[in-house]
Amino acid sequence: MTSDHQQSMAGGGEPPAIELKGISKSFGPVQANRNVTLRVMPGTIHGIVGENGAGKSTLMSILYGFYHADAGEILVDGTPVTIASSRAAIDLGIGMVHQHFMLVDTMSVLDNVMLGSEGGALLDKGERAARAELARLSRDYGLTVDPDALVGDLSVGQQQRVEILKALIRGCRILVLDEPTGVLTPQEADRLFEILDALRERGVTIILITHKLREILAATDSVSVMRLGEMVAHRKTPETSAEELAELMVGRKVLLRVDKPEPKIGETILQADNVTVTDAQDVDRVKAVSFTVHAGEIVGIAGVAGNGQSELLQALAGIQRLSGGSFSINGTRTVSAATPYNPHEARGLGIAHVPEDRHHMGLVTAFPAHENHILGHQDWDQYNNGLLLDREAAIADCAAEMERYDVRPPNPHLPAASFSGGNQQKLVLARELETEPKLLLVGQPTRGVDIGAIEFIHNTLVAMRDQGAAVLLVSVELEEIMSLSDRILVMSDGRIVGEMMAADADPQRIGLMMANISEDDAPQGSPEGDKAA
Amino acid sequence: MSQPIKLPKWVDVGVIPALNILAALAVSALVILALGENPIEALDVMLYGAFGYDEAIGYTLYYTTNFIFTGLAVAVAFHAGLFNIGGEGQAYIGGLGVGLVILALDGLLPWYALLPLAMIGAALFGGIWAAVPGWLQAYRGSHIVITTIMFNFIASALMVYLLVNVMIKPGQMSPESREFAESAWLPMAHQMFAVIGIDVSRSPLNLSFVLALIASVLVAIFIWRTRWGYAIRTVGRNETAAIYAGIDPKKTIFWTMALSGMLAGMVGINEIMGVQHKLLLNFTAGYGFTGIAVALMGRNHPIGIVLASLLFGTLYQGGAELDFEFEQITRDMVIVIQGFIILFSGALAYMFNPLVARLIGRLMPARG
Amino acid sequence: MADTYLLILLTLDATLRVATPLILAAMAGLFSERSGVIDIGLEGKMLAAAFAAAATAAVTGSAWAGLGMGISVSIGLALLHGFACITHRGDQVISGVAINVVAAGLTIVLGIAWFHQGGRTPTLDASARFTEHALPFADAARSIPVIGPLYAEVISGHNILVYLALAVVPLTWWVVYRTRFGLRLRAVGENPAAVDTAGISVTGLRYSALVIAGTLCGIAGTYLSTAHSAAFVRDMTAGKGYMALAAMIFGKWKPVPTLFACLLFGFLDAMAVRLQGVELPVIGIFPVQLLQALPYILTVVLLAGFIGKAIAPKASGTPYVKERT
Amino acid sequence: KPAVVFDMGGKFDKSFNEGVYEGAERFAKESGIKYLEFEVTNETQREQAIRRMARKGANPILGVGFAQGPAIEKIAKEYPDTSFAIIDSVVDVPNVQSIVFNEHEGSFLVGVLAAKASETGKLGFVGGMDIPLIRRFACGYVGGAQWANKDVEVLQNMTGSTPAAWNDPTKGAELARSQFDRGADVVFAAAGSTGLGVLQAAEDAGKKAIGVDSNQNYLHPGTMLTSMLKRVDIAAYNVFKSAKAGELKPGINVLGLGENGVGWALDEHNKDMITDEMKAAVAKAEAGIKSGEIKVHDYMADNTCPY
Ligand SMILES: Nc1ncnc2c1ncn2[C@@H]1O[C@H](COP(=O)(O)OP(=O)(O)OP(=O)(O)O)[C@@H](O)[C@H]1O
Ligand SMILES: Nc1ncnc2c1ncn2[C@@H]1O[C@H](COP(=O)(O)OP(=O)(O)OP(=O)(O)O)[C@@H](O)[C@H]1O
Ligand SMILES: [Mg+2]
Ligand SMILES: [Mg+2]
Repeated sequence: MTSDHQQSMAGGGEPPAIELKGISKSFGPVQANRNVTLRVMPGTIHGIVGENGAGKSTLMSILYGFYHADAGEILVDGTPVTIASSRAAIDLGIGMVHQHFMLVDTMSVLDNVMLGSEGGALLDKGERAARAELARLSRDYGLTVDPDALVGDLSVGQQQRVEILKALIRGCRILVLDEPTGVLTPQEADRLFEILDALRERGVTIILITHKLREILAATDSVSVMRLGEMVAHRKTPETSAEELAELMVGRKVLLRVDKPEPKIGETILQADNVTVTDAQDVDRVKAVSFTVHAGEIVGIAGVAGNGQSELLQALAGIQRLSGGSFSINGTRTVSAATPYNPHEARGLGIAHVPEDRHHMGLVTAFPAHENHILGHQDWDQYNNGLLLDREAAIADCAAEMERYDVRPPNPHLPAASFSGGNQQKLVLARELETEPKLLLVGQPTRGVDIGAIEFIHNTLVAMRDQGAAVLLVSVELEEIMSLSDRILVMSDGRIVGEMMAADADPQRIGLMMANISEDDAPQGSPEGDKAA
Repeated sequence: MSQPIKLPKWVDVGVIPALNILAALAVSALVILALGENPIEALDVMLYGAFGYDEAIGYTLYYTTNFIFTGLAVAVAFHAGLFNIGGEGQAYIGGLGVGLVILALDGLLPWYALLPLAMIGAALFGGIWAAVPGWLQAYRGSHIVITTIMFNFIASALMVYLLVNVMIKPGQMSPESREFAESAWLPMAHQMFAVIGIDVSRSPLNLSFVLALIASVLVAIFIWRTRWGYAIRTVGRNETAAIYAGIDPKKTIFWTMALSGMLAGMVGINEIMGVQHKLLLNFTAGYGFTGIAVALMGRNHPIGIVLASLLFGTLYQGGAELDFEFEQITRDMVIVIQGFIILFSGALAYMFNPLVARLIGRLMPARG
Repeated sequence: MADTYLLILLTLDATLRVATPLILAAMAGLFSERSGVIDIGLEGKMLAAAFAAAATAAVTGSAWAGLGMGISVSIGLALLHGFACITHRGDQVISGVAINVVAAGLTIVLGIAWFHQGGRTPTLDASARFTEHALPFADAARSIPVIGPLYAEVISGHNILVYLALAVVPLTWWVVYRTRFGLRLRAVGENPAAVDTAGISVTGLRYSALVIAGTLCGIAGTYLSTAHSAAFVRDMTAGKGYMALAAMIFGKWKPVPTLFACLLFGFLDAMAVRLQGVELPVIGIFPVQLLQALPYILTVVLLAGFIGKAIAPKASGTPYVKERT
Repeated sequence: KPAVVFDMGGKFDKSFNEGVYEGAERFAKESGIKYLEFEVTNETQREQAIRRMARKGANPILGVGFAQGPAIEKIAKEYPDTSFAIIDSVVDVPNVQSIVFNEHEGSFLVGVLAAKASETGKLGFVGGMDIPLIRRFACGYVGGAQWANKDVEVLQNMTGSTPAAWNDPTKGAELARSQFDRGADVVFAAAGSTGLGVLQAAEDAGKKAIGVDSNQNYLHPGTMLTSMLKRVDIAAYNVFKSAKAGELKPGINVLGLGENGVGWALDEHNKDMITDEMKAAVAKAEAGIKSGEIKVHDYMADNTCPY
């Protein structure tokens, strides 16, 4: 990718394209932004990095008029403005590509692009203009999409292009992209950066949000770092390094190696042969994956989010069905498309599962902690008295585990919703580890969790391993994978593209593997949808 | 139905519902005022009509019985995140089940032997009438609100067909079945009291009231104290978590709806076996719809539902009294009040939350 | 042969009359649901409008005043629905049920209190009603074979609201697919956040859609009491709102298919009325209840995905929440 | 204190219930005795309303309409010391007087008039709920029409098979229109409130209509050919009056042409539409029925109609 950064940061007269002063914003008890200040110079690509939950999206949503700041000031081209709504932001020439796309799947690309800038009460004229404009943008920036395709039929990369087109067609001069590469294949990401370069050439100011340092270093002119709702540093990209940014992001030296003894590898617990998983849209998400996990070892799966790790984990847990291949547990139970199992049976075989998304899967946030404590174990004898549930047993168990895992506050009657993210994660861990599983499936164990809790969780996982459990760990945090795993598998586009012992692993090599070349830039046909009758 | 503002529990289950009902009653009072009558007087008449004499109490509790069953039916479905608007049709078809059992066996068996069979009939018929929409929701993704509405109409057409063409007592004009043998009637309250030497006036109140109370207790235990209730609540709150926990949401939806329909079908025990003693048209008289209001008001908890049913029993029976006593007010005023209760306790349930939160904030500034 | 043709035409003629309120209400539902607001309350709005229109026409002697009042009352209820489920994010289904129940009760209570006729309003004179108009040359055209009778019997001779209903369908199509408002409407029912980030008010759009729905329901109700008949009677809608809802689903939330669903349901209804108690050759007395239940059965079958798939606008039923405060 | 329980449709239905109301009012005016009343608005209310009247000590209690038969029967047994009367139904309980009318005879007469008034030779009949009672109206009507003119054809429709059929003017109007479209030019509505829609449709279409139960001629002067009178007003009046005198007899009280219980209405609203020829014909039929010369078939005797 191009990296000829012309230092266009004008020194004297030119005011910043965007200046934010003292922005604060709370959501109820959560302070998402605290006294944030930011200056973005015109015609540059400005990166913002920060961990999950640092407040990046919130800040940009305020700039875009989607949320309203509790305090602070916004200046565009040096003039103070109030951005009361997205409309106001659009009128000021600000465009945004949201982390979660804001597209209407059932409408055509053209309709989506026109939404909000229809050019009159009737569509005919606007449609013609928009078509012409799309053709022009496609020529100028290589942003090609079929205007008549249904958005729902497009690949993610193409959908993102539609989002960019939406912003451009509204004449934006300042383009905000919120984690644009999280869902992209490496090729798609490279294409994106080419497009951003082209935009910058034509004077568009770009704010690029990400937590991937590689992208920041490769694509931006300057960078700001957020942590826990605050802006902690501003750097010119050439003057900083990945190490410095990483430290600023997390507020400590990264890559803390977990102290762990040599693994005592036992027998094979999980043996996967050509496991294939197909989603509801008939797309293969996991493609003929084979590997083993033994007792007493932690096997980490590294990869960019969306490359099939989640589906693999869910298939192993019995939540998704296989469409091909098989895996066997303990060498006794073989699971395949013909002989499926469900989470209930999986638990019976000694499998525990810490799901990636605790809010949507691991917890029923409206239930009190003790009811969450029996989630998945609701049929167990120890929690049932004949026909009735034994509530007292559940409460006592839950209270004891809360003590052990240092869940705060240690009150089994509080609804799960009122615990903080880290404590919620501990509730899930406590429940799953308490069963002393033979095989532990763990997804994103420390997502959104504070540092104290991270260390605790890491140590707990290692302790499980040392007690002889087989642990399969999925995480998008490379550091986490590297510090915890005994053996590392790298997944890309649904396949395992590399395997190595942790001792032999270095981040560069894994990074390359994660960005593994895969054939296509997904040029999916756009089947003629039955549009407006 | 997310709850936007967090309030202390006593406010949430005590103050807010009370405010909602007060608002509904206040608006109803305005309507009565607009009709040129005195709402206070109307309330007085209504209370007298509902509780002033023993027959009135009997009627009030008789209505209450129906509402408990339909309210429980709606609530059980709510716990699984399902909105069952079909209580009316399920009660109707449940009554058909009761009627068929008794018409087949009434000369042969006494009521106490018939009762369990009639309950099975009610549960089977009502249950199936709800389970089909449940199945369609679970396995075919058909919106349960729409399908249950459709099933109400289908039930109504079916019952008309059966009563007019098949079950009508020959030589009779009203589309009604023959009357059941007296030995098949559920004991009436006044008969039961007479046995223990207490003389009360005749009213439609019968043994089913006791059954309704038992059903409330059983539902409470089932929902909060059994693994199946746990499964239902998990599916209702978070279907993904249910799958994760090894609970099959589809099966759960199917069986929850079946259970919901069974409860609604029990209206047939009260109405057909207890009161009408024959099958007739429209004996459900809107009880199924009222069940929605009852469940909303009772916050889907059996205790709340029994209380809300009592309130609606009072409204229904007291409403009849209104009709007798006032020139301008008819019984349909009860429907109006019911509508306002659904509006304020259901659709506008959280309208007062910000207000109350602010008030509490002012009164107890120390709150975290 | 000619007789049979005439009989078919006459049934079609009746179909049109019976289907008119269905068409109007179904288009109302279409606007509402396309904006992401489920509208169980079609029935209640229509009923209230029917009462308001008949009462007003009876008092003022003007059909147009009745129409105005019918529409106003219906819009009022639509705004109440909006207040509950847009402004206060209440449950849309519950709000709709509440509106139906309130309308069912209030029309009777007020009707009895004001007119003392058991909930009926006074019979309207011809001048206070929408009466039927023969289109030009209707009689002359009758002699032309085939299309002549079609024109004279089916097309000509309806009141203005029937023609209005027929005009509403292409108008709806045009608004939904060819105007800016329609584009936004379709978008807000699928993904309100997309509309919001495009700088358009979700609340404003949804309220507008509800007002349109209210207007159409108002016309539908007015038609029932001041055009199709000459007075309001209790529970006059008798489930037509729900049937319109079914027709809209049957038409997959699209104007033209919905029109045909309304005509089909209207036709079944017209047939059921005519067959009631009539002895037919071979079959004997036809079970008209089957015809009456058929629209609902067909809708269920459709919803079950056995004949095509009915997919509702994705955002319908869920209030739009921006901040998780 | 006498009491009356009106049925669905209400006391101002301009027809059946309103007739009873008029009779009761006449009694109240003449005797100065106020009476209790209740209008049933749903099927389950009948029993409660009647029982409530009985409990309040009302005597006699008059139930209006066949649908109240079962309820009257039940409560009459519960209150054996109270006198009851029921119109249009036979209840075999010692303290109940059952009042039934020979509707077929009255219908025969209006059938004669209709046949004479028709220019197309086609008549219409719109019934309410499809029950033998209404079929009896229809059968008598057809009999009269064919007596007057052999070639006359009668189109018949019923509105529905449930009590809702009494209260659906829109459907009534639709049915009348379909009959007009098929060539009928006189329609007889025996359908409670539903009939109001039939009469309205006749006016809208410029055809002729025949009302039922009460004298409905005034509703649409110029359209209303006549009304088939069923003197429920007299029946109600008599029930109250004889009860006051303590001579309300149980058993079946049949009111036919001979007892002036049924008839046809002639007043200032329709006198211009009734020609002398029509008058003569109907007078002849009336005499024939009274003398037994003309046997009007009663549908309810064997549930068939021979015409
Ligand atoms: N709409 C909202 N309501 C309540 N809390 C919110 C909302 N949006 C964000 N938050 C909270 O604000 C904090 C900052 O969130 P934000 O989305 O800005 O983080 P981020 O830096 O974009 O993280 P990520 O990298 O995961 O996207 C988090 O604690 C989050 O839970
Ligand atoms: N829905 C809620 N209702 C009540 N309190 C809440 C809710 N969500 C969060 N809180 C409270 O707000 C505080 C902050 O929550 P949040 O999830 O942002 O914590 P956090 O800073 O991310 O902590 P952690 O690092 O453990 O994830 C916690 O103390 C929690 O108890
Ligand atoms: Mg973000
Ligand atoms: Mg957190």
